[in-house]
Amino acid sequence: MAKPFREALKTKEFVVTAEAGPGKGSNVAKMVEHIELLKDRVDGLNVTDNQSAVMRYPSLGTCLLIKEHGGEPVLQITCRDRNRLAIQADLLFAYSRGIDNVLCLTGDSVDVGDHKEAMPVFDLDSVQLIHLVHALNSGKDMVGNELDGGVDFCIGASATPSADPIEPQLIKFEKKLGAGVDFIQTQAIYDLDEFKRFVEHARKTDAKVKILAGIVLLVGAKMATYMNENVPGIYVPQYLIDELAQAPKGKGIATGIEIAGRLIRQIKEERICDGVHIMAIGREERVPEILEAAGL
Amino acid sequence: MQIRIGVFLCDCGKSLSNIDFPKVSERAEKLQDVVHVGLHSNLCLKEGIEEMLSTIRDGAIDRVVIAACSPKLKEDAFRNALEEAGLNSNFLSLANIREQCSWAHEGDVTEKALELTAMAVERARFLKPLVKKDVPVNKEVLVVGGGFAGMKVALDLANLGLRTTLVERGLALGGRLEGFETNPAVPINSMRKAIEENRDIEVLTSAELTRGEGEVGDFSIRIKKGDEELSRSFGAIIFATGYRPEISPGDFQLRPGVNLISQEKLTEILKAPERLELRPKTIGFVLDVSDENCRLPTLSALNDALAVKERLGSEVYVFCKSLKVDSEGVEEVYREARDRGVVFVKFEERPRICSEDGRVKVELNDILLGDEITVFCDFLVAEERIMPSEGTEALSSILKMRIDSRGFCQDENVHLYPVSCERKGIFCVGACRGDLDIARASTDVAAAVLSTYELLASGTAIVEAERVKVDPEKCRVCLTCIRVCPHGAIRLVRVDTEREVAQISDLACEGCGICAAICPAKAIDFEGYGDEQILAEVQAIGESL
Amino acid sequence: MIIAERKPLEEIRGMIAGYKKILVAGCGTCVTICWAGGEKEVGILSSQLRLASSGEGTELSIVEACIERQCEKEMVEELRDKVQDVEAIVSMACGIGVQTIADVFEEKPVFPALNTTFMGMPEAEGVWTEKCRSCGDCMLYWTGGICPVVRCAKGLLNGPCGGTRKGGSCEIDPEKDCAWVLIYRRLEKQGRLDLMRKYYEPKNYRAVKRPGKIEALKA
Amino acid sequence: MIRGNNKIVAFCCENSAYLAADKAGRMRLHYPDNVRIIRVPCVGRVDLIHILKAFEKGAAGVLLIGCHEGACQHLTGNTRAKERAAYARNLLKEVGIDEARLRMANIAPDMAQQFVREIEDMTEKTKER
Repeated sequence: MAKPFREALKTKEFVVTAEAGPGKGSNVAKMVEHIELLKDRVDGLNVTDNQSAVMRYPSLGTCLLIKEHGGEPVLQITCRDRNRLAIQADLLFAYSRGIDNVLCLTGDSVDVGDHKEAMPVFDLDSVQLIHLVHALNSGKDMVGNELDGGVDFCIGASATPSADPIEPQLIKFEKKLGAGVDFIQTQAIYDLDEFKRFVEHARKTDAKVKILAGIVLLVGAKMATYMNENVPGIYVPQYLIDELAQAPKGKGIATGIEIAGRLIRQIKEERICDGVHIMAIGREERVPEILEAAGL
Repeated sequence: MQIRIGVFLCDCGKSLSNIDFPKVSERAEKLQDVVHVGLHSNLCLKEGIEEMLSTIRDGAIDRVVIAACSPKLKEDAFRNALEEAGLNSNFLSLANIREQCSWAHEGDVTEKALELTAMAVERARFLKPLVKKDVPVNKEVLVVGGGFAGMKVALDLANLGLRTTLVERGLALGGRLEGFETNPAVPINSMRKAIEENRDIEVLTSAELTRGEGEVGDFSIRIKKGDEELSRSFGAIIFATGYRPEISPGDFQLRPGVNLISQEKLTEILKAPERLELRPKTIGFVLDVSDENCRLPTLSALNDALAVKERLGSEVYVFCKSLKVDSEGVEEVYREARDRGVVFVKFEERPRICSEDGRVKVELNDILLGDEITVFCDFLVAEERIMPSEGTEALSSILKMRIDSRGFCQDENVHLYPVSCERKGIFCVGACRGDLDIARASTDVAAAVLSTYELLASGTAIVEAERVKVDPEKCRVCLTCIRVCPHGAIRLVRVDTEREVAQISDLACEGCGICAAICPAKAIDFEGYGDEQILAEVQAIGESL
Repeated sequence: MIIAERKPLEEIRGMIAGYKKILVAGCGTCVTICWAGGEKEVGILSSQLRLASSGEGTELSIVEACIERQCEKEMVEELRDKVQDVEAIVSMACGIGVQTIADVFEEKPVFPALNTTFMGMPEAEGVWTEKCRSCGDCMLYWTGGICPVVRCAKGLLNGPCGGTRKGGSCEIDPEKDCAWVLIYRRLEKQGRLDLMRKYYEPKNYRAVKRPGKIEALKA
Repeated sequence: MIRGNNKIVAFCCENSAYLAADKAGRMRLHYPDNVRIIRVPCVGRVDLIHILKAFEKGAAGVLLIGCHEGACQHLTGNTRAKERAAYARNLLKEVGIDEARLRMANIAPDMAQQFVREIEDMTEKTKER
């Protein structure tokens, strides 16, 4: 049985979480396989919420699965698909079933997903969502009505250290810190110097917040170039692309695992931040190799 | 009132034998509102016109359809004739049955001639009178830029009795030619003196345009001079804002430095050669690297080469590709330079230039020798690229005129050559419209002065009032026409205390009809090419007669 | 101003199928200005309808008209004579005009020829962009005069999402600016960035009771 | 039912195409006589409704002929006409008329042969209608 995530944040020197992306459909066999593989090797399994605005098995349902299999779930919740009523109701349900870590996100636009004609809700934004969870934590709903049975969530938020321009992002980030969060999980980072500057900035606003660096597994030079061109807020430096390009055919992913391991090791050795969050998008089965490469 | 249309057919001296004129005549009589059909042989001749006029008068005809040769030939003459007959000159509709019918097809074209005539008749039914009108124009002229061209414009206009205001943003008049080696020398000093003495020229230095409204004959301009902002009105504006030279180090492998110098720097050296530590033994000029048609750089390089020979006694090489000497007097300068021993080396491929032992090494394939040669120069004078003056873009947007793809005034459009721009009453002279030398700038000045004089000298201009007209009732003030008018001829005008509507300046309008085609409220009518007139022609097509 | 766009001809023809005599009515205000339903567009649609039905050999006669504003009952009355002679009305107005005509001429079927898209302004000749979503709770005073509700694709109130693209364009369309980057730049220029640092509560979506109704105080 | 009349309506800019047509006549470059030229001051004057009405009237084809790009006396007239023709082709497609029956061409005043070719091309294209 995994140690509670919030416990790990407080006590462990280096926290590791991994992302679990639910699939499309009611067959959860593969998901369960991943949960079993990872639940004892990481401090939390972080479940995406209709990631990239593509309709999938729900985050909440997956978190329950993780619970059932003895893992420690982190519930991602976005503002895209639910209004303030639904979000509060979902949070009450989650807590009642032992899910008490929540990562508050804005959510990708429906325009990038597979239901482009859907109504984008965005009744709240991520900062308001953090305030909402605090309200629930205090025993009241967001309009001030008493709750019969309160909640106590460990609250997380996201950040984009490589955004360009960075200034508007930092202002929003400071608002998240101001609202009060226990941990920060960043977008994928590759340039550690830039990341260090970001951490320094964050510490100025909130010295205690735990920062988990986002590590996305690169599977080849093509993916890296694609992300640079198409995924906002991600920047893979050219030397990493070159390194991936030089890998023998079919070995790109091995190089990617090596790069991820190296990054994690450096973050840990230099104590740049408090841990990492590994996103092996669609290749969750390779996470143990990354951990090995990182010496964890 | 009943319209009375007279149709005049002309068989061009009985030469249009593939048209059965009696048949055309017979069937044209049946067309709506036609009261007379006449067959003539030489309508364009004096007798023909007189015959037509008496028919018009006798038959109380009030719309005239002439089926004859191309309107491009005799339209004006026919319109004048109509006026003579006391008819409005717009009551004319022409059918081109010669160039575009009889001559254009093989075999009998009676049916087509008939249809063309019917189209013209149908169109005639919708013609409305156009009134010619005098509109006052402001006789004062604004000249922007106090360099050679601007000063010359001001002086020439003043000599013709037109008052000018000469605005220069620098501290004094003179511009770039000051200190420039020219042959023959330009008398900048005496021009400046003449301007100072001329009471018809107002000089505003350290001044810039800040706003521009209105159209030809009535431009309202704000000029900022120091802390003051002056409001003035002008009938025409002449741009003479000159150019700015630029060396592009990218054109060479070297950065500009001691050895690669600008023409400006050379001028400085030539002014005080005694300051040089060492007399340069060899000086090279490189031309035609960025632009083969560079005229100003060529002219100044030739003049400079001569000056170097004279004052420094150095060996001089000119590396060039085509050497443009087509401007007035340049050929002579070139010959003189050759006579004095300047060596011209022609290349096809751009020379390779590098620094070696403190000198500039120029390696190139001499196309006359057909061989590689290497020349070491103490100085290499870099070709300058002629660029629009700083602020040209801002200035042109103030006056709502376009600039070309390189940023010079005046669009690259053949109809505007040499000095017009798309806005009537604004002219561009000299280097503000490209790489122009002094001789060409002088030609520009003459052209602009003449056009300005024609436009403003009488103080009035004759226009056809409201040929293109916005119906104030129908105008929805969407500003579309204002945005699309290529001539900047439309503006918002207050029609009563509450409403503003678009209004077309009769004087600035060039009659293209783009506004009429695009108006979403169909509020713009274009007499002669109005919707109902064009559609009348379309309607008549294919009607069996 | 209300911006609209004409529906595809096929859809309009589907609505009027079976009617032999119709009125195509334009509106002389917003939709004229946005090139969607003015006198010119009435002419184009009518001509297209005639061409299409003659191509099929069906009978269709069209009466064309354009009035000042279709959203005013009194002005719509001007169409009464023409309406009497037709079986159906195609309105080239915004949704408001279509409904006004439908209310005034209850006995006749009224079909919309336009899709009413948004409230906006002309960006350039023939280009309109959305600027206001009539939320009833204007917040432009603290966003530097740039509306995040409509110009941010997600309508976020507390700053940009993580989807801002390199250089400051929007996640969903690299051609569009991120509203929050624009707001940041403007407030920075004005030295008022503190406004952006403030926390803004969730929006009151009941600022206007829907359907909206306003009764102005009588003077 | 609109009856076809097999005519080609050519809206000709009086600064170029109209002059080219005159020149073709002077050169006796014989071309099909089904063309009806409508003189316009600039091809940018031609409105969508003019094009549509020509088809309503039963025209086999419509030509817009203006000056070469970059040589329009009114700067944007010919490029606007080009865009308009493209738009009009969509309108025609919507009503089931072959888009090829509308064409925009650019010619210079002395290009009589080119003018004739445009007419012949369009006549050919619309023949088997």
